[in-house]
Amino acid sequence: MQELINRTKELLADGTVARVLGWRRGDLPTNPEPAYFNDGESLSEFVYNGFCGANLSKYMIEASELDGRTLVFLKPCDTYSFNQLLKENRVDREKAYIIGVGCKGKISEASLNAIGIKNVIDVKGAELTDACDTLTIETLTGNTTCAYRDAMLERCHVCRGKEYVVYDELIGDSADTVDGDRFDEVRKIEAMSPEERFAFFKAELSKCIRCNACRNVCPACSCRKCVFDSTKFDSAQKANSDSFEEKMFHIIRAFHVAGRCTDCGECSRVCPQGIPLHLLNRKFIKDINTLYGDFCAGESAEGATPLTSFTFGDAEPGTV
Amino acid sequence: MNKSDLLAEQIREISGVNPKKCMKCGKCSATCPSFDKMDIKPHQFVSYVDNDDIEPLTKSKSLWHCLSCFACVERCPRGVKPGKLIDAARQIAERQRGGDYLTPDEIPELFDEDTPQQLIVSAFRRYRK
Amino acid sequence: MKYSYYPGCTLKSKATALDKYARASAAALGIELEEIDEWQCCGGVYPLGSDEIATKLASVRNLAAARDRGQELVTLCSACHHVLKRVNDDMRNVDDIRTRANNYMQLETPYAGETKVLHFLEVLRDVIGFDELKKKVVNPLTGKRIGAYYGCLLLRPGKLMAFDDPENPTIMEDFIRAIGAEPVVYPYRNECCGGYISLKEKERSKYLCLDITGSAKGWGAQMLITACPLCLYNINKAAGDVLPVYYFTELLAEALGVKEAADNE
Amino acid sequence: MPMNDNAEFRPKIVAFCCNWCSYAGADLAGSSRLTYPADVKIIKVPCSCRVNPMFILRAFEKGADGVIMCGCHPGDCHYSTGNYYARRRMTLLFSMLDYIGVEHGRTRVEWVSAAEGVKFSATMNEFVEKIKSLGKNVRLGDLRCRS
Amino acid sequence: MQRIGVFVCHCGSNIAATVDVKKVTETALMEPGVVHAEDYQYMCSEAGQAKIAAAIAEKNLTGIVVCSCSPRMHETTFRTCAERAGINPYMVEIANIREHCSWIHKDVEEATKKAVILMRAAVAKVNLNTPLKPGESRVTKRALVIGGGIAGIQTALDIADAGYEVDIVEKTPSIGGRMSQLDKTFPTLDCSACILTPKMVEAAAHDKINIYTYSEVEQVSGFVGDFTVDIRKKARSVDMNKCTGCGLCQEKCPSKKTPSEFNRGLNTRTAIYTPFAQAIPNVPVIDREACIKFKTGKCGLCSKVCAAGAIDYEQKDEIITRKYGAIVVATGFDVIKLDKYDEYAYSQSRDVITSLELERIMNAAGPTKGHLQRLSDGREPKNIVFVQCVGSRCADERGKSYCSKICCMYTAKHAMLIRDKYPDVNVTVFYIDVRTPGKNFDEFYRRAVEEYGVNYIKGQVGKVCPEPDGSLTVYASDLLDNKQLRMSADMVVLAAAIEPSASVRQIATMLTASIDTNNFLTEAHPKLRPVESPTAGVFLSGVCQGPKDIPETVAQAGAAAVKAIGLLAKDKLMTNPCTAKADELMCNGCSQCANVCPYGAISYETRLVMGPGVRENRRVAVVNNALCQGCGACTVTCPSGAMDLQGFSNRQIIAEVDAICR
Repeated sequence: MQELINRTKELLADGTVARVLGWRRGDLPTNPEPAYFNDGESLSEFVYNGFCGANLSKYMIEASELDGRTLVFLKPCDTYSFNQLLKENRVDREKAYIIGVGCKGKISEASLNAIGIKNVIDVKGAELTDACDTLTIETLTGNTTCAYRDAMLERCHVCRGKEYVVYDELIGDSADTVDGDRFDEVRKIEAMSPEERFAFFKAELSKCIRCNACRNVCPACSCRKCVFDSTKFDSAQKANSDSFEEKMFHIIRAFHVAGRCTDCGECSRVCPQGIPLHLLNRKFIKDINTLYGDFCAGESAEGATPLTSFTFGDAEPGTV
Repeated sequence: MNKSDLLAEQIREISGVNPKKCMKCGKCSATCPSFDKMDIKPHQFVSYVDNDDIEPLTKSKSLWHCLSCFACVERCPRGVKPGKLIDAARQIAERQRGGDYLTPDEIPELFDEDTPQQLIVSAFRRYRK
Repeated sequence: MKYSYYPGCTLKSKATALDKYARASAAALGIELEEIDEWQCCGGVYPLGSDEIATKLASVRNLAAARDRGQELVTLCSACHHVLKRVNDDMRNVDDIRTRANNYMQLETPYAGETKVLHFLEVLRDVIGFDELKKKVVNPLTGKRIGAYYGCLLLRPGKLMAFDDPENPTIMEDFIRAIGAEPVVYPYRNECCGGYISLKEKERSKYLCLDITGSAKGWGAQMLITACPLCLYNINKAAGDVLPVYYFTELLAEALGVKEAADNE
Repeated sequence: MPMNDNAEFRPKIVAFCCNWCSYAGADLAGSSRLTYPADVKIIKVPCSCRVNPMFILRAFEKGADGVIMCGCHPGDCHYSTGNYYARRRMTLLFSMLDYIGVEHGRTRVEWVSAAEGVKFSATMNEFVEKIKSLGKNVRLGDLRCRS
Repeated sequence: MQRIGVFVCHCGSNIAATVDVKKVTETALMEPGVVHAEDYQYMCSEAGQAKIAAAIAEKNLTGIVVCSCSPRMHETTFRTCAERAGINPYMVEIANIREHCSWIHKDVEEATKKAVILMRAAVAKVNLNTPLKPGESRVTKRALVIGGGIAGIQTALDIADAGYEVDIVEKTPSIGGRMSQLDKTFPTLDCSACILTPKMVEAAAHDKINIYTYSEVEQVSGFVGDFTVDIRKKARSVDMNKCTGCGLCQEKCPSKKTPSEFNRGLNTRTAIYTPFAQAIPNVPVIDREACIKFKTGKCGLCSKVCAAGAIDYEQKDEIITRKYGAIVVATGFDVIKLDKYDEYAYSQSRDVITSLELERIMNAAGPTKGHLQRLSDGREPKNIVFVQCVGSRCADERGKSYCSKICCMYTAKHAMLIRDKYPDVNVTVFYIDVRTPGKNFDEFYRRAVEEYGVNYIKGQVGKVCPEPDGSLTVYASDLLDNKQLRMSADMVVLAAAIEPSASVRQIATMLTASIDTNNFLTEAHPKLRPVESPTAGVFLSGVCQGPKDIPETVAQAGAAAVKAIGLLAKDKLMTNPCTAKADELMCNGCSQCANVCPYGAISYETRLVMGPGVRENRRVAVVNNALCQGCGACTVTCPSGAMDLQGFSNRQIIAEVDAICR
């Protein structure tokens, strides 16, 4: 972390960048939040640790409108989002100075909760200075430990790798964290009966409170005006509880980002209701890979997406 | 599916060849170095498989005369690879009992002092299971 | 420059000439050929069937050994080269074969086609360069008219072997030029000598070899060169009286002035 | 009025037809007097690529029991390529509906040329039968965020 | 709020027998926005239309719904009627209660119910309709033809004869194209030059045709009716106005070693050259790569011998910028390179040649003065083998997947001509299929076999081996006899596949005209619009669209000309108003829509966007109404819905959905 701060100070001092987009300590040790830093002093607030799961790419849309270059820290998976935004002309490459930061897998309080560690006060071992395999967690009910791996976000267990698809310089090493196949969950659902699938999604989607956290965090959901807020489809929010978007919001959202979603997993990470929203996106990714050939959004900043291209021999609807 | 269809399916699978792609130009047979020795010619192998007529192929002399020189594979304008079909038929023949074309006791008389190991090994690989 | 080296069975017995002259020449050119440990016979022919796994395992072991040494794998014999290159391609690109082969082998690190397989001629062309080779020749074979005999295995299937143009190759001709001799191009240089069929069908092989040597001689060749022990054997047996045939490494050693030393080793 | 449980289920079916092929195919079915149930109501769009997945979901939300989209055969699109895009979009959308447990068969795509009046009518007959066998669409109506 | 009138047609008994039209009319009055409803026996009749016009006037209607037959039948009728009565034609919608209702349903109650729903959907849509105005764009009365072969020449002549100015841009120093390289033409065997040269002369002399040879299209902007094109006129180094075409410069030029492009490299030409004797214009060019003066600064011989003082070493490339209403692409073809097919020994023996090379050999003005001879030793061949489908119908990347179409016929022609002139030469043709669908084509082929004794063998050639004695050994299959043949020949002629000229990719990109995987230009519709590109105002002539022989090329050239004339004849273009439109306040500028637009109608501009709380420069999508054909592909690609289709807007379609599902 100190290395990041030192380098950042240099870049601020020599005028290469006008500001820094990073993470700062939040109200709890487990929720650092994205933040701008405008000078060396403010960097005292800067953190980079295992809890910094937040993908900063989307903030670069607004940063691209500001004067001067913005230094942004991107983890390997975040660079795909940035690249995708680049492809869609939403960010300005010239306005970004990208430091690719090492990532050893990101952890979350929700993951701790899921393994039975609740009421977290503080966590030691998430600083990433050394290879830290064990977390020591201070809770209201005393100290406990767990393996770093067990506190990792789902997306890190199926991490796409350590490659940065776009960057200016790299600091820090990344670790292999993969121990699962990212389509396993999708396959599991596909194997269920239609009734089970329906029950599963009904149960999950019923939890939605339409807080729009998923939409706000999603780097692919960057429309100036969301279709669900617009009058163009008569689909804008109304008081009525069974209005169109209440039911179809998540399907349409997944469809709108199909072929553009980099599977960054932020939607599931931020959902306050814990809905596994990534399962919808991954279904599209899996279908696209199977039907139209492997495609990885954000891998390239050029070319058409699977939904803006075709082949003469594509599968027929309803046959798959 | 009857036996012949099954065998045809098996040949298509082992060889990875789609006989439907053949446009019957005969280029494979045009330069086959073993053409004269073959009772069923390379281009005919493709039609036989396409017609699910496999029995004659597994009994064909051609199996033991194909050199696997890939001339037909290289020159085929349709990517049909007749040589791979012949090899697949050979596999099927050899996997059946008594299908071997070479036995170890034949070797001494076929051998001379310069015979490279490679020859014996290759012949064994191609001529028996 | 260090390479893993796979000699293959015949080079340790009937084709020692192919092997020893290559080693001597390699040393003279500053290339270290390190024989991989406990290499196994590649099987001589590439098993074409998509369900053939067991017959490919020996090649996978050889390939994995080179991978574990972190080196590219150099071969000399056309047949070994053909088999190793194609099995390697299977391991890299055919999911089914890779999965099944790795399941059988239980290697410490599964093998997925990481090794690059090179023929010694490719090393001469792409690493050393024929122009450089020419500079190192001390004993040019001036005046010799040599026909390159490629046979089938080095060139085909062209897309997979990616060795040279399968219908109009130039690598051996360029090699012949580099050692100071004159290449003779003749149309049968990429036609088959009969291969393993000569074991039971000597007459057929003879017929083919006579076409090859007859054509080469007609175009003015005084000798043939080859990279394959089986081609050499078949041509020698069937048509040795028409044209002599040598391993390309023997002429290379001669041109580099290391042949005698190699013979005396 | 008391609900009559024995009344025959009459599904609501929306058919999106492209102007150049399928709408003309439906016209041909009409002029050839090839009947199909009145449950099918056609909406004309310029091309199958104009059909937004939101239209289909909207139809279900408003109580449709089945939605079918018809367009020119691949390769015959009036706009050259429109139906190729439509094909990908619908393939993915239908797969997603299936994934979330909506009955397979409530959605369908059929390529109908202007000459295929017979096909148009046969397709609609078939589709109505299918929807009748599936019964009323409850699931899409039920898949709401607040239970 | 709209004031909508609903008009229900009985269509005699066609509708009224099954649909209770009165009920539909009554129900209509309860729909939102509907202020008038009436039924009539034949709405499309003059009396019916008069009723509509009267209602518009009386009730001050703003929108019309006609419940009648299919819109494909009478939409235009009712729209025109509405326009005459003073409302925008796009405020009219049709509810199809005949083809989609009365004709297919028998039960009156059921049919009436459905008719009501269809009426409601139409009313719901009209409630959201907005007046649309077709755009207008002007038409520049001049056409550009790219390519000066027979296709381009014919197109230019036809357009010019109709009275419009035409410019031909030709890359090489002369017009004439491939046809000028041919000796005779099938199936009539008339001499190619004899029929082509008069056309070339006619084009050159035509007062409406302007020919730019040795020139290339550099840049294209604009759209149908109003293209702006930059043409690079390469420096000829010879003053076109002064040169008399005497040819002395070419006689004296000491640089004689450049392979002749016209003769397919079979002989050489000088550095200052005209490609062939009948070249138009008959003004040479200096090939600066080959010219000694340009390479070393010394020589200047041509300048010394030119009495007219036409040689100008200082000449520079010139860019001409011109406006055109229509562009015709006629870029033609080339034969494929055969370096990947060396089993046929093309690069190993001079006696293995392509059919186009044979044309030059057979041509009296060719390198052998028309004498059939081997290029290696000048001997007359005794045995000639023709190989068909070299690189055509290939599934691999060596060749082309398509049939080149012309080879079967020109091979029959070659075989016949050879047998005619040299009766003791044996001619063998190896074929896979002989394809002769054309007027007098099969008869022609049969003549080659029956009257001229050409030996046709079904089977492909596998390898050609040059022998030390100069002969060629041909290995081939005889499939009908199930034999492998080993045949000795003196000459082998390869029917190499044809492919679109290499330049076509660049031209297609400039024109935003689409090309297929084989680089052939795509037609707007494969059956119904075969000579138009999907890009409005761009037309296709000749082989650039697909393999063709001369009569087909000329026919298509004429068709392309007619299409171009049809466009040029208009003073203004009315554009379809149902085009896509981007809401710039919502547009993300993500370019996704442009990816799916088949017409290249969407571009991006950075412009000042103003709206509530917004005033900034943004990259936004802009639809060119002249190019957009209104398919709507972009609207679905757009996630925010910023892109919408006028006349079929998201809200309109959703209103219809809602009305049907109500």
